[in-house]
Amino acid sequence: MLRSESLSCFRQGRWLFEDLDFEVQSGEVLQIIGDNGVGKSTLFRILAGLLEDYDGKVEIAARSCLFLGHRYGLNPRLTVLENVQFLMALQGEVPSEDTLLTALAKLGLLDETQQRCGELSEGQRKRVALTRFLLSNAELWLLDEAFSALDHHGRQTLLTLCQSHVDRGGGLVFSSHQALDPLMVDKTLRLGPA
Amino acid sequence: MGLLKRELRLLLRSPAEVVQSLLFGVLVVALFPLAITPDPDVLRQLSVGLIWVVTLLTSLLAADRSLLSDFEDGSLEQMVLGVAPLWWVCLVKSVGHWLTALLPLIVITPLLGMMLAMTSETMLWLMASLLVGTPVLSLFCVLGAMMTLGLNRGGALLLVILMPFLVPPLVLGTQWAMTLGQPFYGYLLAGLLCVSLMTLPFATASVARIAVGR
Amino acid sequence: MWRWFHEWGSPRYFYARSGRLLPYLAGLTLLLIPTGIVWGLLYAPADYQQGHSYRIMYVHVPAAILAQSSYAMMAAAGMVSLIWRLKLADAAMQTAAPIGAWVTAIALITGALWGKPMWGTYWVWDARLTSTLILLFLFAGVLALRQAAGPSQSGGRAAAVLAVVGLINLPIIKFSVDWWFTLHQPASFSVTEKPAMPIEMWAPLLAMVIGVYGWFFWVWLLRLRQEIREREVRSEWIRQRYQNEF
Amino acid sequence: MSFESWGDFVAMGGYAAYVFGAYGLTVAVGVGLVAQVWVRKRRWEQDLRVQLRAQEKQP
Repeated sequence: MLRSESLSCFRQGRWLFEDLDFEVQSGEVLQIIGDNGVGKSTLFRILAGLLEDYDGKVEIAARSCLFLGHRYGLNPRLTVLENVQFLMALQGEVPSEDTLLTALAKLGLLDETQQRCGELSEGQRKRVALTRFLLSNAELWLLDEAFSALDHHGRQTLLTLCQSHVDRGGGLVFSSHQALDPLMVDKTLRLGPA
Repeated sequence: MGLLKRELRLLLRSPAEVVQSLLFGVLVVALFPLAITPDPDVLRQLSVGLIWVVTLLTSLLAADRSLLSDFEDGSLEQMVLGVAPLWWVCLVKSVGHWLTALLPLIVITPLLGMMLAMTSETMLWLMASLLVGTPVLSLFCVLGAMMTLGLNRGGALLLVILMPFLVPPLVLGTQWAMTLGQPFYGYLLAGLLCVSLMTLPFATASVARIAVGR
Repeated sequence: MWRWFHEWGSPRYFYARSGRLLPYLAGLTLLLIPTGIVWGLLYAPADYQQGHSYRIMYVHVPAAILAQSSYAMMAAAGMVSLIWRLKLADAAMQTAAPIGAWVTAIALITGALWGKPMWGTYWVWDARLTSTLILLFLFAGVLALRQAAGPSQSGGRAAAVLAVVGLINLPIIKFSVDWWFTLHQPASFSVTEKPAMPIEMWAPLLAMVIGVYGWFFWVWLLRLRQEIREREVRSEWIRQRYQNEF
Repeated sequence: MSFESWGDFVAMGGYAAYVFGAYGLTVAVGVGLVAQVWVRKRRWEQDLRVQLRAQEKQP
């Protein structure tokens, strides 16, 4: 589903990482851990196809791929519902309002649907951004720091979400500062000095 | 289509931006009689050029407004990753820029013309030239804004980059209005618009991929 | 053909081969330009109308011609770097931009210095002067964007797009400015209609034109090779080259 | 030689400042750009030499 070959990235006068080889197959979870500034986000942006300055190869054999980065893609002047609708439309999917509301309810956002995203807290916005993961049937998920800024309940929801995605045969790559819930992780990639 | 709807919705949600470009236009035009002379004959002679220059400046001023917000909140990333062709995204961004920054100014051109003692015939041709010429400005402004997105001192850079490209629409537009619609200039301006419409969204799209990598 | 292209596209091969061209270019430049200058300043006959002031032509005209073609060459390099993503083409574009900007500036300044005795003013909004000024702005834009985008290759691609769009726009600018000028000015001002020059006058001009092209390619190659050295400093071949020297 | 004397040449028919100004500037830029690359190369080579020396010292 996702494969990298001797992936290296040189930025700001130093090698962020060199010769990474990894593979994610259908139904597998890859965890990427490392301290701040070791290039986790850069790696994610390369995998998502947003960064082109790298050496080596990245092959993606998934039908579609969803990416959540540090910037969630929510316009502060649009409401929660409008933002989610727009993000789904960008993926070429148009879910009915009913489906949308059910998804938002699952993430505990039912009271905020008509609020502007600029008025929400960080954690709430993250949950809004995660709504499209619940709605879409993309095969590969790329979650950069998805678990931070979420409360306990949000984390649990996301974990079950990920679990069911993997059970359906999807691939998942996520990152965090420290090792997190080793239960569902198949592979771990440690970035930075060991 | 969703993109266009979103752009229009954002436009309606932010009347302040429209008001800002209107205010800028009116205030700058009001400064010219004070700076040069209140003599209506002189003002009439200068009027077409002045209004065109003011329009051009307004266009530059608003160039990176909507793109910058999309860049900062990450929408641009999602647009690049999305299924909609990127040139379409860029075209919609140009349309949005034109609607917020330039169309309102074109609508109040009669007011600006009155301030500069214009004759009604010149005013009609001026509005026509603005209608045909300003979309070119928008297309180039979005291209320039995309190029400087996420760079330091983007504003000054934008000015240097865009200036040469804004000369042809300015020259052709003012000439068309001042010769009271000599078809030669009209055809050229329309031709310029067609060529820009067909090429610039693609150029902008190729730069957008680079911009999100910053 | 493809193999040839591929070989020359690799910085290492290019670096090794291009070094052999340098003495020829330097020789051409150092032979033709001094000849042209001495010839033009000392031996070419004075113009019957402009007297000796026309001698500025021998630096102005070559600079003006080179300014245009150096933009075309820069944009061509940009196009190659966009299409084939050659690092070498990006380096070529980046190094051509400052040289071209300087040449354009010289064309403008010498033009102004020629204009003062001829027209009595340093600057007129003549179609040629205006379009050359816009050319300078184009160069400035490419330079500024390339600098601001940092050393990465993708930064170079934004500047390459700008250069290519500018190339398409150049004839449009020239055309629109020409028409704008004819509307504003009576044609009596024009310098476009030159009386036929005798051979003693145009021979030094020819020497200068060929000489400045030689100079341009010389400086371009020098800069490009330095750029390659700096970019490839991490690679083995460049270190080995220097390890033996030091 | 299209001048009667060196004095004539220096006077350049009254246009000396313009003509010599234009030539001087052109030559200055022409030489300056070459010199600039040369200086840049020398500096870079010195940096590299120090770097390579330092590498050799490392065990």
